[in-house]
Amino acid sequence: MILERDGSRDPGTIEDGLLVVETERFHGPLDLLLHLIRTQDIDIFDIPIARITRQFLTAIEELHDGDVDEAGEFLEMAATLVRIKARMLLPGPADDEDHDPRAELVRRLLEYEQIREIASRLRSAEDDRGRRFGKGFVQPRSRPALMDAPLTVTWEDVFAAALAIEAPVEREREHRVETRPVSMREKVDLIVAAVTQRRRIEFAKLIAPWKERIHGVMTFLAGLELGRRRVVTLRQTEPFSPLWIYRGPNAGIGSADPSADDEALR
Amino acid sequence: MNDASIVEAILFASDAPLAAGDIVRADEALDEDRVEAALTALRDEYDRSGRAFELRQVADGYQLITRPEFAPYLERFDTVPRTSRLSGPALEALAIVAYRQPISRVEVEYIRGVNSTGVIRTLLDRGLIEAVGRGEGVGRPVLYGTTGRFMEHFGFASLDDLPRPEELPVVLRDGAPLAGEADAEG
Amino acid sequence: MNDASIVEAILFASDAPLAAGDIVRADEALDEDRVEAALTALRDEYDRSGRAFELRQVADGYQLITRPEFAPYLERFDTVPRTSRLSGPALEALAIVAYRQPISRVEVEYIRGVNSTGVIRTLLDRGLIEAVGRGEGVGRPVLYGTTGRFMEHFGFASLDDLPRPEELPVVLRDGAPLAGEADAEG
Repeated sequence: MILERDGSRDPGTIEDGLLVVETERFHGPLDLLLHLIRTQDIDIFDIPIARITRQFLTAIEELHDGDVDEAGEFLEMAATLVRIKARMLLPGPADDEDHDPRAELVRRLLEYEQIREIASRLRSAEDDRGRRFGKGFVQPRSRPALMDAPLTVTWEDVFAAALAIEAPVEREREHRVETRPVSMREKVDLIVAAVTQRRRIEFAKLIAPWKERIHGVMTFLAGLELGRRRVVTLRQTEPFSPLWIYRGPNAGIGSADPSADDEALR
Repeated sequence: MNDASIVEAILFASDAPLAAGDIVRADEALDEDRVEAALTALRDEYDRSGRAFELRQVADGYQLITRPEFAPYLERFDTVPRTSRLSGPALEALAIVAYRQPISRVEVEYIRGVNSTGVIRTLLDRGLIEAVGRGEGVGRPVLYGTTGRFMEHFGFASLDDLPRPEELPVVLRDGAPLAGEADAEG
Repeated sequence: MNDASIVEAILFASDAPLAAGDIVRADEALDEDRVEAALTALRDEYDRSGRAFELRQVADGYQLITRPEFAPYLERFDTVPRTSRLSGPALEALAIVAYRQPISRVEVEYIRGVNSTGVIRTLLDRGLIEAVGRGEGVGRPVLYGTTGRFMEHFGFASLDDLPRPEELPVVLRDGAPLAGEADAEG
């Protein structure tokens, strides 16, 4: 998933008005978001969240073979974008200049962009340094009598080193977890089928059969999209209480035309 | 045996940069001023006599190092050891540690937006960063900072050689360099 | 770029002796005669200008090496370590030995995920750890533990005094299984 960015290739191409992005070329969700913003000359202080979210989701839908952890980071960002989008649609006391729901994201993007710039400066410094070579052969010397040498190490130093040690099993787990790709489409069908059968269903039930987070996020995103199209209605009485999905006023409309669905889901 | 010859012998036989304070240990007669004078004399002499190597200051030490114009010849030899380049993600994490040190892994991950356990491990193994203390808060996370090896890897004589945030094309709206308020809760 | 400079750069940066036949590879324009001429010129120049190093011919070829009369300075120099601190990797290895003793090198390597021969050597040289016995299994590996000097330096009366064991990562806790044992010794 994390491959070298290669400056000589343009990682995104415009096709049929949609931005097609190979997510493998990006170091993470921030990298991808920045790319979408910068290649389209978007004002970073006034990001069209709906458009960017759509493009971002399109890009990560192509995330089929990535490992789950990596996909999770992109999906987490997708959820953040959707949350911002939702918050911008809601009128409320928080909806003013100082509380632009996009502010924290913009701050992170700019900070990340700056880091990326610094990293590229470091790369040039590394290249310059790489053209200079130190002494190759060094004469063998007698071992220093370290036993008599002063030692200023404190126990805090040693203890800090102890705390930094990570469990070796984590590092050993190099095998990749193969997961079946999870598409929004399949989650849309799942939700539509469920509310057609019984008017309402609890969100938790829909995701219960899978333990991978990606199913939860994709189901949630599918629910939001269907909610936007009023195929379903989402209800939650209070924060953290169960989320219910109800059959909506537009249920049955549009799902008859799969191509329209695909279009809407891009 | 003059000072410059002794200093030259020591730099020549060392595989790592040495500070003037280290070099004085070679002989009781030496002190840091004399070592500094010898270093200056050597630097001038290498430049004047067209040596293929030069005396370079790195971090708080000195080392002999070939001049860059010889790189095309040297790259043809297997017996000339080369340092490997860092991956893009590792450079990104290293840039964050360099500018925000001391910083925890979780903070690095928040800024990058991705898990950074692997790259931090790589940077530690290569001696480019080290644990420098522990932070406040839950779990008292280990904080990392850059090392002398970091300076050497990039050929920096001091931290002032790092590009300054204000000279970068990208700045935050209020011009604040890398605001430190990032909460690391992700 | 004259021949002598190129040859000097290569001999300086190479970690093994090179024959004239090897050195010609540096540039298509070179041939063995020109390399030999450059070598002679360098040898004379080093002698005349009183360099602390010389061009020496050994069995496999040519090498730059400090002149024997500087050996006393280098030796003196060698007896004094460059730093009174321990490197990050050495601290890590010391922490592992302290909490998991007696422990073999292979087990330390399993926990750290990297080769630890060098750091264990350093800790032995520093007198902070010592061989305390031999383990079971293939090769009956040497087991290491901390020394009296270690206790004295950090001010512990007994190993039970090692502070805050409850904060340690699981792998360092007393009795936590060292899963590496089977692999390492099998």
